Amino acid sequence: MILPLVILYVVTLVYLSITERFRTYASIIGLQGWILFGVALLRLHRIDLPELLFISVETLLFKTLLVPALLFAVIRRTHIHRVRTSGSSQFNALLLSVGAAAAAITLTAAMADGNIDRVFFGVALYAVLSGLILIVVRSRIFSHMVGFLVIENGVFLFSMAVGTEMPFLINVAILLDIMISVLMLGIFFMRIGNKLHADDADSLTNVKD
Amino acid sequence: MFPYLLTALAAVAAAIFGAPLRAKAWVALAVVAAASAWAGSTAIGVLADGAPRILWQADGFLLGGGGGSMDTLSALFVLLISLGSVASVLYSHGYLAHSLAEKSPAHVSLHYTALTVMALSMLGVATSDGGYTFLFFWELMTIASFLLILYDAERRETVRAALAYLIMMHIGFVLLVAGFATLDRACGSADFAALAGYFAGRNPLPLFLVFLLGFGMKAGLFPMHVWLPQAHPAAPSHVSALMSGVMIKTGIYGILRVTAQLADLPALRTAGLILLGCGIATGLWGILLASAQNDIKRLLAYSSIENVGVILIGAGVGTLGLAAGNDTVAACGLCGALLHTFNHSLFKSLLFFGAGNVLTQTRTLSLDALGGLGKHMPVSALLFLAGAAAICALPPLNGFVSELLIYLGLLDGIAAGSGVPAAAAGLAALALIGGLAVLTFTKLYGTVFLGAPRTHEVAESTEVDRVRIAAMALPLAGILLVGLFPQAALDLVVRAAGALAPEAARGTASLPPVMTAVCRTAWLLIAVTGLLYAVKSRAQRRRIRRTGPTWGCGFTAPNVRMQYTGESFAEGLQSVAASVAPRSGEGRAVDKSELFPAAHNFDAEHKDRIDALFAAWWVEMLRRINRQMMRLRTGKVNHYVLFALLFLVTVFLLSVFNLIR
Amino acid sequence: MMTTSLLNTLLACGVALAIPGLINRVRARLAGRKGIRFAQHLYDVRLLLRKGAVYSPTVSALFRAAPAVYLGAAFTALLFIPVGDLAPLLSFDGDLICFAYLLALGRFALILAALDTGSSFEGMGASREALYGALAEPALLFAGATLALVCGCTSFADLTAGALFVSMSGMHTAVVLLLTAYVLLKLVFVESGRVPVDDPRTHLELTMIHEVMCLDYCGIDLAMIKIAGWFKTAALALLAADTALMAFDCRWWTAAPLAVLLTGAAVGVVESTRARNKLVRNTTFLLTLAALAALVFFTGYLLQSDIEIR
Amino acid sequence: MLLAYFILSVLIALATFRAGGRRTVAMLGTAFFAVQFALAAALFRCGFRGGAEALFFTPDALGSLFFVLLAAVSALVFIHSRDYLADCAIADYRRYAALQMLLTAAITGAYFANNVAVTWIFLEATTLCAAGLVYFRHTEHSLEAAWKYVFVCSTGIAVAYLGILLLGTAATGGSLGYEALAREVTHGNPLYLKTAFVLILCGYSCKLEIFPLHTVGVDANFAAPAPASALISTGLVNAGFVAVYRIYRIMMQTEAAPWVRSVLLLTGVASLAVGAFFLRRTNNYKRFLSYSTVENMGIAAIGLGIGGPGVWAAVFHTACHTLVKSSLFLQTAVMHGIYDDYRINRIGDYMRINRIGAIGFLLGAVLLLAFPPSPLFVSELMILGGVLADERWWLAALLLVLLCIVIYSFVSRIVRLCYQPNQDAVHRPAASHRLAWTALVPLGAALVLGLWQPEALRALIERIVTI
Repeated sequence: MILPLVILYVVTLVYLSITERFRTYASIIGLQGWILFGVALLRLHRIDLPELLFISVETLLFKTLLVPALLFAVIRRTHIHRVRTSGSSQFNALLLSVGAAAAAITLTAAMADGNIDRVFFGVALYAVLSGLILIVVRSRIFSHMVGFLVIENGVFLFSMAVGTEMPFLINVAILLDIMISVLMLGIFFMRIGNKLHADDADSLTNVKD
Repeated sequence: MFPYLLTALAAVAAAIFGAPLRAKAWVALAVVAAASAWAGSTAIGVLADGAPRILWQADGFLLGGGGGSMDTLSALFVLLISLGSVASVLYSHGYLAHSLAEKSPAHVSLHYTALTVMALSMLGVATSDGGYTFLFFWELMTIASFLLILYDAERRETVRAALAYLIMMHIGFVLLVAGFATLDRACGSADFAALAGYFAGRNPLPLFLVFLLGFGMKAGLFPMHVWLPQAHPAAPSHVSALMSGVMIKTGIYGILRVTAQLADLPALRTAGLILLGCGIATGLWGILLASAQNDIKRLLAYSSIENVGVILIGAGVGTLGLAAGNDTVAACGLCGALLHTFNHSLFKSLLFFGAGNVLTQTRTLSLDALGGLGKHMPVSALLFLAGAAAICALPPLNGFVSELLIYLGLLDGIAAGSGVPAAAAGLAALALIGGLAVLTFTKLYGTVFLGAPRTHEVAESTEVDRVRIAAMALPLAGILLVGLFPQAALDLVVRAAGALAPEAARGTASLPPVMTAVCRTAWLLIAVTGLLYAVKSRAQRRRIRRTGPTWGCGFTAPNVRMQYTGESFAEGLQSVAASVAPRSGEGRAVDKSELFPAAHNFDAEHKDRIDALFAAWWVEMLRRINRQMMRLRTGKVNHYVLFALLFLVTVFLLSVFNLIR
Repeated sequence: MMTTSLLNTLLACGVALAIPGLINRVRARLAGRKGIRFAQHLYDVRLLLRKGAVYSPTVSALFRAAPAVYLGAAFTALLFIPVGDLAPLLSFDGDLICFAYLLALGRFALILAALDTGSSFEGMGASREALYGALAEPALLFAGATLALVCGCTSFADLTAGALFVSMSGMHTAVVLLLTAYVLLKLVFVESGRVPVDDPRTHLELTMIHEVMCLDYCGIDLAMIKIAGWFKTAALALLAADTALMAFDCRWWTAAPLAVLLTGAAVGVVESTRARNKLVRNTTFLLTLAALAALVFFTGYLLQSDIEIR
Repeated sequence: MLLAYFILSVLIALATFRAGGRRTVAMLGTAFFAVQFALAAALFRCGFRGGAEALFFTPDALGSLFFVLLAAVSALVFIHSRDYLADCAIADYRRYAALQMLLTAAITGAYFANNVAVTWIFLEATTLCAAGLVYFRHTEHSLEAAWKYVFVCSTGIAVAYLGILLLGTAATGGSLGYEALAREVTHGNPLYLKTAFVLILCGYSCKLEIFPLHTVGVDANFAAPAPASALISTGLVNAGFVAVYRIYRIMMQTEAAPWVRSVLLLTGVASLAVGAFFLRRTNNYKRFLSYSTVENMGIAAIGLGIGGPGVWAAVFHTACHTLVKSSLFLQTAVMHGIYDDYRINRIGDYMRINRIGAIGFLLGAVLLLAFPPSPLFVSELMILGGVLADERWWLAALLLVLLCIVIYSFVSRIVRLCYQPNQDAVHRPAASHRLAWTALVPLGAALVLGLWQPEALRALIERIVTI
């Protein structure tokens, strides 16, 4: 049951690289939240109940509900719906994404170690790389935010792969991470929107040499 | 040792910063004089009994040793440094007096602190055993001298020159680090003494070359001399004197120290040839460019390069003598090199002080704007003349004694039939250098001090204060002492040479009679000349003496602008040596076809070809790289993250292709 | 010892006084004239010595002292030169260098004196003198080095001391020594300002070298400069003569006449038959001379190595 | 002990948020730094040998060394800030003071954490506190810088987290404590370790201010008030260093060690290059000093990269860099008070306007460029010597060129500041020397360290370095 979920997750990542509409981004982040929730339930059933509850509630609350809701709110507020075409064309983005996938697969394949589920690592790495690529090729702050969330989700996915072994600190860290993402969305929502009246990253280039 | 140094530095800085503006020079002088007196007396003690003294013992945790000791070689350099530093600080009082009001007191304090630190660090360099302590003092000396050059930091040229100096010194420093680190890795100690062990076991040439380049950077070895002619005109004159007269000698010191550790005969021979070759190139290049210069201090700077060349010729001859087992040649070469080092510090200080006098009294250093200063500043002119004659190695002054020793080494080598071609090359170069030095310094002295003043300001200049004259008298005393009593000087350098090579000390038996004869000749020359002058004056007293205008060869309306300028004086040589020092300049000279020339404005300048070599391609390359790098500064978050992605990809690819393991 | 040295000095002075006379005589004869009397130059100098002086307001004390330095240096230089097998008054290892630098001292003084007048003509002459002097230096030292190489010693006195070159006889050595003498003779032309380098009889200041430098001198000063010139000429001439004779048998009674005859005849002949060089060609002339000296030196070196191999 | 420290510190910091007046803030600050120095004294009493382990913290030698430096620098910054921010509203000031205290406490947490994850958590916490300081001025610039800082740091740190998790999986025991990791990871899969290391290094580079994520640190220093920059580019950078160094030490016991060193060399050289080239072109003194931090941390990374004596040098370099850089940033604060500008081409003649400041700046520059009597001279000499003794000529040549560029750019700028005739005709107010001592004290300390490293300090670093 986990494998289809993971595959679906990968598909969302690929889709992220080619889509250009912010609403789609927000939906996909939401979908990833649900997938992660599913994986958490399936993967972590072995650990004791309170922690399982904690994690699943956390995932449900933040990743599936709050974050997508905030994203949608931002879109509504700023009335910006598409990425700027100035970044890179869809094809190039897809190419980069495929490259990242290839790198992730190479590295995963080279890790001849059955210690953990290798697939998780590969997918997480792919997620991190696609998040970075997303940040690099798209120039709007919204896409940067989404890129960060993708990285976040990737790390979360991997943490569940190892989570059975070291739960407590992982939980704290994940919680902090999620808080940060929410906080950033908050800053984005409250401050930058107000002050700069645009979510264009190009306007955030005054601080340089 | 370092805690004491810390306390000393803090105390000196506090004293100088706390002193009133005019008294800062005296505080610095007191400190430098005290240190010099102590170091000098120790040095004299060492030279007297020949036994090395251990001065301090620092625990060495880095690059081997941290000890300091003084053998006879160090003692000679300590003596030289002490004299030069005291004279410079003494001179600075009067030299800076007129500019104190324009500067911030903090800046003046900084200058004097740096001056003191410079003197102390040079003493440290000359007495360190090697390794960390040596490098420490070496770099301290560099940074102190850098701050000293910056006295007129408002001027852009000054800053540029100081920076060029600093960068070149840093390159030299890294080379020295390379040398000491290699030594440390191989022998477990980075003392100079450990070099002997290193050289004995391995191919000594690479390390020797690394040290030669590293020290050569400081000494102004061709083609690494380019900083000298830039830094000296930029620096205040007492600093030029200190740097040119004393500091570059630390480079010589290092080269000699390293060479002395070579024991293997073929290696010695190669080293000797390298030194001789470097000396010939440096000397000729220096004098050819010196003769072309039209700025007093630039000219003096090139002349320093030339003298470094002469010193290296001496060192090369001495080394070749050692290699050939000819003790006399070795003794002559090494003693000559050492004595010339000492002598050069004397007359070059004197000449730079003289240039400083000219600058403060006339506000210009351009040869072709000066003239006739001899009548307005008679004492300075006389002192400068002594320096000029000494640097041309004319008897009966000190330059002659040291060059004679080097020549003797060359001639003895030829007479003994060992290494004849090399010696002949050295001889020819030295002869040409000597001849051109006369040309250069007659040009300098003649255009600046003789004839009629070319500008109004020059005509109104006056003599400098007594303190400065006293500061100049200090090196003059040395010049006369060495020139007129060469036996004593020889005795001194023979002991110093003994620390370099014991064989050399054995080969000096034939030298004392020569020195006695030189002494006799010198006095005879003085006596004959004095007698002739006295007789002439006496005879003329009874005759008619009239004053009339200079014979104009029939031209009835001569003016002061028609005098032969420095540029025209050296034109004959420049037509031969145009490939070395191409003339560039603004304006156009009068053409041959112009029968009735209109007004022409022509400003000639002679560039050093090596300058272009150093400035051109790699600076341009760096600038281009820099410009490309600047494209990265977009301020975009995308690109910030792009760096990370690129980094990951690079590491990934490098690992995949096994480029990093 | 002392007496021979004094004799040596006297002889050298005699040579110095004789050479200009002979030159004049030779020149006159070659031109088909009877010529002035042999000692005319001495009378001229006596006349000068009796005169007063005119000084330019531009000049400083240096100008007045320069002739004394010039003459003093030239005289001291002469003291190093042995006449044949006589011992000179001054001698030490490497006195060759001292000799060269004493000449340089004289030149230094005279150039500065010329520059002191502030005259552009004198500056011109000084500039030329400085350049030619510098370029002549390698030739002189190469000649000295050749002597050192051939004889294995570095002082003039030892060179001519006869006993030294027992092992050195032979054609090779003779050739090298004669060539060296030739170089030295050419140096006489340069150092004493003779055709083809300089023409002492010219009346156009623009083309003068040595003469233009002393334009402002008169009276005793000029006399001293002239005498110094004789001494310089004599010193180099004696050196050339010694070198030439070293190949055979070097005695004072051969060396002194030879010096006078050689120089007198050579200078006289050349001045009668050749024109002065164009000034720009002087540089080439001097460089060629230096190259010749180097060539002689290396010939000597090769021959000597050859001898040693045998 | 450590727990008490954290509780007290955080409580005081939280109380500062609610302080009523400047006097209260000052009192709270005194209390806060009393706590800091009490801890420092306690650490000193047990000879930095590490007392009792408290939950996730171990006061070991490494943490203690940097903590002492942090406490000193932070206290100086606090004192300096009081005057620097004399004319801003109390609400702003107390927020600033509280954030500074929180940042100090968070950095301390990162120093002493004995667990990879805890270090990570505290580093994340520092991001938040530092962002608050960066956003202090509420200008567009500071907002932008704060946003970039938070965003890129969070991204970086998320990436680092992936590395940490991977490191955890490489170790078999399931604990993320450093000691446990060091024990278990020795025979771990090298590929895991390498991937983990490169991800962690890449992520932490935003704190350590080395390539690739050095940019945000520079921006943050630029936008933050100058005294805060002093803390960010020393204490916080050291936190990054400590975090990377602890991982580095673990890695040194594994098969991946040579690879790790190569990666560090690569990073170091890249940082040095970036620092050097950007130093050359930047037109703002604070950015300028930040790039110098990039460059110096690059040198430290190279030190770690060459191993052997280089590690000692790297630790020493970082420690001494703290002193010099904090002094220089505090001096820019003074400079700002005079010129109200940081632009290099607009200000000059400092030597006349503020003598003490100019001398301090010059001295600081000399020390920072590793000329004797600088402590950095010792470390750079060791690193250079190490590179050269290993006969890595290309690396040495590259270092030489880059260091020359650094020296050139740095010196030309400092000389301009001190001597270039002032561009504006405005008459400058006479500088107040009241706070000069805050900047000069660390400089003096650096000077002392340059000439004389106490045996105890050497032994301490020796202990940090020995595995």
